[in-house]
Amino acid sequence: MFRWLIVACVSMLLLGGSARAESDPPTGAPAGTAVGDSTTPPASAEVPPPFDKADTAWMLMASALVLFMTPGLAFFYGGLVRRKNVLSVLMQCFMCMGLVTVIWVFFGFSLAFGGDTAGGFIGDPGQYFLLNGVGFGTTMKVAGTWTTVPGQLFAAFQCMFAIITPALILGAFAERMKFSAFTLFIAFWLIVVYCPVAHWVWGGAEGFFGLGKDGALDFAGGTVIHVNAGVAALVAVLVMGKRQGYPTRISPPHNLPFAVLGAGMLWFGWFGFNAGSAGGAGEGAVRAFAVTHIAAATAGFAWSLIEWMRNGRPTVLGIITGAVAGLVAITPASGYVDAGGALCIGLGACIFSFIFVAVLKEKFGYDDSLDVFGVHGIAGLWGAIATGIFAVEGFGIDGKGGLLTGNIAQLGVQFKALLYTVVWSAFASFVLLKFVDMLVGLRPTEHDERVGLDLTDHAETAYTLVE
Amino acid sequence: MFRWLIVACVSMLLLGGSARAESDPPTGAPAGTAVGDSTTPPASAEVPPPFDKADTAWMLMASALVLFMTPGLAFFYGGLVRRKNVLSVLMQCFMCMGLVTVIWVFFGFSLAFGGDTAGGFIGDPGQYFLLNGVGFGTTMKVAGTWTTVPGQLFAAFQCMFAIITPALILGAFAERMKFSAFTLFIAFWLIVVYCPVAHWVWGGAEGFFGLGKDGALDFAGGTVIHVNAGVAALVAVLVMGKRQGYPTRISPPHNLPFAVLGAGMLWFGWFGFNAGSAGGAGEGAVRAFAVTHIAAATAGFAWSLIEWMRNGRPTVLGIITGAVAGLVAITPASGYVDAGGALCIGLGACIFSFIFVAVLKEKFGYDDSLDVFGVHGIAGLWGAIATGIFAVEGFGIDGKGGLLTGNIAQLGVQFKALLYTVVWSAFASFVLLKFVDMLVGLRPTEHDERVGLDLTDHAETAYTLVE
Amino acid sequence: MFRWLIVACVSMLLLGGSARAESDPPTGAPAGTAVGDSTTPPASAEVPPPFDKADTAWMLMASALVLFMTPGLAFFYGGLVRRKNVLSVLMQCFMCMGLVTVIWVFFGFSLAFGGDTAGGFIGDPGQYFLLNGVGFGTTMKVAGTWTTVPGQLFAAFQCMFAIITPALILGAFAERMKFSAFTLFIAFWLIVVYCPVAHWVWGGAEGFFGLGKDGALDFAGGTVIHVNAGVAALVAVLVMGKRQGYPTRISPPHNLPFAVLGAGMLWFGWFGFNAGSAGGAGEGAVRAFAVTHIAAATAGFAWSLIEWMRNGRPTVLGIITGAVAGLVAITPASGYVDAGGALCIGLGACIFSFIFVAVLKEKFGYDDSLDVFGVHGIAGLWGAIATGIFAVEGFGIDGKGGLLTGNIAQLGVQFKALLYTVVWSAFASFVLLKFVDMLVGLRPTEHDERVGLDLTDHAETAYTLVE
Amino acid sequence: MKYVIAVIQPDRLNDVLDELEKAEVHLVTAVQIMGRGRQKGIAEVYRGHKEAGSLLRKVKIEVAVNDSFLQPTIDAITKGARTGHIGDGKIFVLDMEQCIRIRTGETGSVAIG
Amino acid sequence: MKYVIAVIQPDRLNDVLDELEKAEVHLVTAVQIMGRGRQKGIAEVYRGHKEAGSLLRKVKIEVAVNDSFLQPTIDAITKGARTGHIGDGKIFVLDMEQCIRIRTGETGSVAIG
Amino acid sequence: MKYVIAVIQPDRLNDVLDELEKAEVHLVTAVQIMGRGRQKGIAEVYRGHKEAGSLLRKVKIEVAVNDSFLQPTIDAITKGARTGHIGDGKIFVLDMEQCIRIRTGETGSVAIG
Ligand SMILES: Nc1ncnc2c1ncn2[C@@H]1O[C@H](COP(=O)(O)OP(=O)(O)O)[C@@H](O)[C@H]1O
Ligand SMILES: Nc1ncnc2c1ncn2[C@@H]1O[C@H](COP(=O)(O)OP(=O)(O)O)[C@@H](O)[C@H]1O
Ligand SMILES: Nc1ncnc2c1ncn2[C@@H]1O[C@H](COP(=O)(O)OP(=O)(O)O)[C@@H](O)[C@H]1O
Repeated sequence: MFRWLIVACVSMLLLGGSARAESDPPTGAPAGTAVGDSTTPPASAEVPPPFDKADTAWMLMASALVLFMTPGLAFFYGGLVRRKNVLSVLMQCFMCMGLVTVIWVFFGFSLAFGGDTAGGFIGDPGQYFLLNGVGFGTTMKVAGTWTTVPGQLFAAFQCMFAIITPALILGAFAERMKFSAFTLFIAFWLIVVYCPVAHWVWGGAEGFFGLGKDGALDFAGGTVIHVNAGVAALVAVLVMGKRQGYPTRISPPHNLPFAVLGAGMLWFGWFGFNAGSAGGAGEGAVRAFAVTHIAAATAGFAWSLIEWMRNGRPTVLGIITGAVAGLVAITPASGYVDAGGALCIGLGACIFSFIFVAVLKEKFGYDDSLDVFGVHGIAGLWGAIATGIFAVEGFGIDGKGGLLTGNIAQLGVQFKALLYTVVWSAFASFVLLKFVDMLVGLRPTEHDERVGLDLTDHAETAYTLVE
Repeated sequence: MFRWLIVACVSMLLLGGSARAESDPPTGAPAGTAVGDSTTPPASAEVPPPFDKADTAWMLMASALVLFMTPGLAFFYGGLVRRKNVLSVLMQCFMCMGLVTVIWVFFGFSLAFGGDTAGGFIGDPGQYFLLNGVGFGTTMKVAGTWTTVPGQLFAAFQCMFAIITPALILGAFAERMKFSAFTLFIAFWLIVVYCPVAHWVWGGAEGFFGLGKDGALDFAGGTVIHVNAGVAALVAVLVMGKRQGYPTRISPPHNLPFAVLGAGMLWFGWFGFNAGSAGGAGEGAVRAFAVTHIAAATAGFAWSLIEWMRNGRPTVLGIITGAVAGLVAITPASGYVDAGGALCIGLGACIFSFIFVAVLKEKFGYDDSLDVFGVHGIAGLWGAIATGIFAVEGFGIDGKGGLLTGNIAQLGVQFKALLYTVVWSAFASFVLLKFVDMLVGLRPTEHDERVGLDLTDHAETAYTLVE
Repeated sequence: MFRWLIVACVSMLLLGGSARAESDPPTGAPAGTAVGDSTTPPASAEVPPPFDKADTAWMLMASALVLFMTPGLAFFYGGLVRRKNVLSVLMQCFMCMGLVTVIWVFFGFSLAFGGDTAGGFIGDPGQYFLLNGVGFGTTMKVAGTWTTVPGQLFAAFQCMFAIITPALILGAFAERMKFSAFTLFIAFWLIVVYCPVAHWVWGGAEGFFGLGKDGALDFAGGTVIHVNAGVAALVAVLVMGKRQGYPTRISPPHNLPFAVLGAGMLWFGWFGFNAGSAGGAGEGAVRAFAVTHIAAATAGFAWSLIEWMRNGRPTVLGIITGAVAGLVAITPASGYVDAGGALCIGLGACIFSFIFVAVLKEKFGYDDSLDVFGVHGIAGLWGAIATGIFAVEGFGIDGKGGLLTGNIAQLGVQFKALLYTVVWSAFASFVLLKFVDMLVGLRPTEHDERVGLDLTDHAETAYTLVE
Repeated sequence: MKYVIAVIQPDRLNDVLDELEKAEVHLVTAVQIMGRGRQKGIAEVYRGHKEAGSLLRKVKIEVAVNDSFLQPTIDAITKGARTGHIGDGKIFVLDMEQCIRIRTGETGSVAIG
Repeated sequence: MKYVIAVIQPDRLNDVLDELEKAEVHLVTAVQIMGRGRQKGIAEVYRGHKEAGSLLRKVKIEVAVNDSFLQPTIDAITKGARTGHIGDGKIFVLDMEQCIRIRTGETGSVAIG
Repeated sequence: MKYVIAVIQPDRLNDVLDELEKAEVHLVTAVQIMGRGRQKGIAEVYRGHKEAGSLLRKVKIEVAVNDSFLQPTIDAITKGARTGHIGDGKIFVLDMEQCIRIRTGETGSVAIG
């Protein structure tokens, strides 16, 4: 034990020291000196334009909102599992918050948003190592455009996205993956799947395969995040097999109010997610905000109606599932459509997800514990396609909008971007899962799964029964 | 089933198409073109002034905060009912989020903020149908004044208000209204009660009855929202009758921590509600923020003291009830009073609500399940009156402030606005309830009410007991 | 009862009247008049510079976020106690929100931020009595510098800090302090301990002992808030003695998901706490935001690793405890370090807190119910010291940074500030506790403690068992 | 001495307690259980997946009484719990050999009340 | 008449209920309990403090049956609950003197089913 | 064989478990219940409305023992649970006819431990 502490202390000082050594002078000049006149921006010969304070105010908030989504997701998922596994779900979400951030700071951000490396497959991991060279008071050039907020704020905002993406996946194999396997898997997945895809779509000058140049529309990460996570989820489900007792022996959600709380937090946080993706407090943010809300509401409402017609009783789990599906689907479209488009996208998300979750899943018989593929994957795919349908004029290739304004090409580009993401995510996730299985084994023992992961993986129980 | 899906898909495409057809060119010009120079604003000959980004940053946040209040309310209410009905409360809140938004987008916003129709009774439903003509990047003229944020953001902010108002009512008939009846009731109520009243107070050039011209003070909707909902709640309670077993056979709150969580979320969200009603990040917002906090704190603290003196033990339910009463009461006053006024308004809200909830309700014997009238109605009435008492100079008719600065007329105007709202809300709510009762029946069967609405209306249970 | 109500009403009117009498003309001029040209700012001969709207937008939000931390703390603490005491914890937190605000409005703010009195020991209580003279639309001079937001917003932001500080302490004596004693204690403690220390560090022109002039770095209140509360907690623990049955007969946390929820809310709110301490939406806020997130994530992750190595199983309670320790430690440093520094500070916070909580506490045998000293005290001390180590150039005495950039003097100054705070907090807290013990007695009867404070102090139970 | 176990509808608990009180049976324990009876439960639905949902919430109460109190106890429970609908529940009577009051160590009939 | 009490693993509940159904024993109550048995619990850890953690979650079911149904009931429970691992639980059989159906007031064997 | 039911104060559970362990009675089940006893509850208050509040939280434990273990079990529970205050609770002893270990199918005395 004490050995470890000494090691930790020493490495801490070294790290601090090295951080010092590598760090350029603080980008923020001491009070009294005008910002940005004496410091030469590190990674670019150009002088970065000053940041906009109103944009910064909004992006600070938006980043906080996106961070808040991960606890929200934890409760959305945690409420749906059984009592004996709720902590394992919460723990995995918090592990994402911890581990992903650490990786992001060291080289994850650099992998996603550094200069093109390996032919644009990924960013240069050394460029922003330890976030050096990313300014606290200076803007940053991303894929050829300057942010209007300081680079570090952009990095923090993106960090929140990187946290929630692997967290989304965990719903698929909830109640049946060992924590050690989970930890390794998300670390690898972040580096091998998330960072490259983020780089292609947002970070590269042109992008591997020219995704950026093509003009694929993805406002807030429908493809990078939801399709990506949804596909990885499906692969994980197939690789790992079913939970013991699935489908007849699984108790219903142990605490639906928690799931509702989580849904509320997600809806709230999603405003930061989508409207924050505008990068500032301008027209894009307003548009994203408005259509996000409309799509979520429409999809939740529509899900209730479908259940009402089909089963005679609309359910709480249904309305929140619908709302989340709507939020997912509007994500890539949120900067490009109007209220009518949002209504349609929400409605479509609800219909397609419902069919998958309530009809096809039972047919296919796979055990996607919390319907990550059915909700995030399917609604994400629909959203990416729908962006190519409903985009209004002024956006899309040459500003021609989507299919409804006659721009068929846009739809093709959307499919292309989806295809690359699906293929890479499926392939790489599969390999990573097999690799982690070799290293530590994916599933707990039969006994551990029966007793529940809270106790066997974390030595805790969520609620006292007798006290 | 599949029939329905086909119908849905077709109507979706039609909707998308029509949205396209009707939609004017996107108000936000493509990147590179200066905002607002080539596009002629649709509904007005004047050129709208550009929006303010700092105001937009705050209003984005404020809108998100107000949305967050509805899940907060769901938990505030949900924690207080019995285990067997908690989901029905959560469901009704989420239904408001879904259904109200859809109505709002189609024509609700237009009814409230469109041009005067029917002599100023309501807005023109066609003017902003599907939010067409409301700009994502252009400001909007509301009741003769230009917003400083884009029109769509204003519409979204107002949408959050329209969501929470019917949600407030449901606490009154919690545990005893059929979900089908609830859904119909709120849809009608929104259109027939909320939209007109919102139009009179905020949306009309002069307002029906000249409410706007008179100079009635209602900063953030004390009358439109809280008095309106509180009166409808009282009417609903009287129309529907008591719960089975009331008052001796009703178990205490099943989960008080949930109610506390809800209260925390409400307090947090109320900053968006009140300070957002300033429309921007200026002096009005600061004033509203400060006095909102003071009134909530004072009322919560005072409620504790009253209980301490009266029963010897202050309760958690008491302190959160007090805080909510304080928040309600400060709502109409929040832009017009100072710290001293906020203290008095909070204190008064606490005293009057306490008397109603703890003394008079038992005397009268009506069953207002969660004291919507006692808290929202009474504190709302007090707040509207108190605004006419404590408004500081610079506000009110001719900027003369309220009663304490000698402006007695203000008090009269406040009473007049209250009177119209109370009368219309009571009358129309009564008619609507009777109408819905005829259509589907308001109350569940005796058996369903006994088993609980979660199971009988939604086919779910909130918590597993044995798993 | 009715006697009391009459007294309350009369005093209310008097209060309102006096508020009116004392109040200067509203700082915000009526619409149409330019802001600030005709009104002479009340407490200063200089003309205050106008406020910045973007800064105001962010500070409105940040203040709301900090308020949200107190319910977050309530759940963080409430989930960890036993079922029979959860309401008492929630109640104490809400009491802080109520009572502290009222004191703050009357004279607390003035004590902390009024002009130097008693040789700089404390502020002038009359200067901002009832917040008079603090502008809603005008900036304010604090310790020689003008805020860039209206004074009332600054006062509200600071009020949220004053609320959470005594709330932090209550975790130490959770489950064993009478509510009456608690209420008296925090009222006294706020006035006698918090306000002076806040005055020394932030409010005074030079500060008692010259803390301000010395150049001690404390960005967001690590010393004023966390060390201060942590030391008071330790003293309280020693004065009050152990809970019945400690350590072998205490049940584990009754609802760990609540604690996780609270941790999520704290993390979210802490962005307002730290980045809001920059006072605006500039570089300081961005820096604070980024490093806050990094430190929290690092510490949470590291705690998991330590547990993994030591016990074979990382726990949920561990990861959230670590995250909170990281947030505490980064608080004083958040405006002055970079990503590397944040990693080190987070790591250190985790290690030192872990040793205290898991090893030394059991050795010493004191009963700090929820480890307030171990987490807030220890991580707070480390954070204050670490600020003197890892501050980057451009900050600190003469902008020379911390120890790692060769500025040893900084470390000395940090120790000096700590010393004063620890001594005063320990001494005054001890005296106050003894005094309250004399007045009403600190501990409940043995029977009451056994039955639980929810029932015996508040006449409520948190959850129904049979209904 | 007899040990009486009764399974009743949750919302009848207060009535049963009141009736027992009237019958001078003050001491009782109550617990929430799930019961499968003739009263068919409503099938629960989760994302389209139907649960058998055969278990319904009930309350179980247990009372230890002296023999002379047995019939009054049964009558009181019946009176308080009966609604005439399916699902009203059952009363089970077991023989009890011994009863001890922990506080005093008293045993037998005297310890029951 | 017999009163059968069984302590089983929580995840076997559905199987036991199914088996009982097959044995035509429809009526049953179930409750969540904590049990200390041969199956050693995993020590819980809270901030480094180890709990004895000897109690594990179990489910207790109770069935009142007529004498002729006793053996089928025991067999059904055994069949549904047995995994062959430590922790499978126990069945306890008590004699029952009387049974009353609250709804109708019927007593004895006829009231059981 | 006997079936022992004890109602105790929640905070004595650990002591009772320890005492039982010392008496070599390892196996036991525990459940949280509400009890109405001589110990008067504190009236709960909700928005000024007073609840009767007659029910207090208790813990019920159940132990099946062989006859020779009966007295040690009673003694152990008494020792662990007694505080001398009202509300300490009761022990009820019922006769048990049969005991089956599900895992092995063993019956009778041997299946108890
Ligand atoms: N033989 C039995 N064994 C165990 N529990 C029973 C038995 N009979 C009834 N119960 C319990 O009583 C409850 C009510 O029984 P039910 O058959 O629904 O009512 P009724 O007495 O009106 O026919 C059931 O849910 C079950 O928990
Ligand atoms: N004699 C007993 N008295 C009370 N409860 C018992 C008794 N024996 C077993 N149990 C309950 O049954 C559960 C399972 O018993 P255990 O000894 O773990 O399994 P096995 O039957 O495989 O040896 C225990 O957790 C306990 O709750
Ligand atoms: N005759 C009884 N039948 C059922 N439960 C009982 C009986 N007597 C006592 N209890 C249970 O024991 C608990 C403690 O009993 P109480 O009378 O308060 O204590 P004491 O033994 O000190 O008189 C009660 O709350 C009740 O749940």
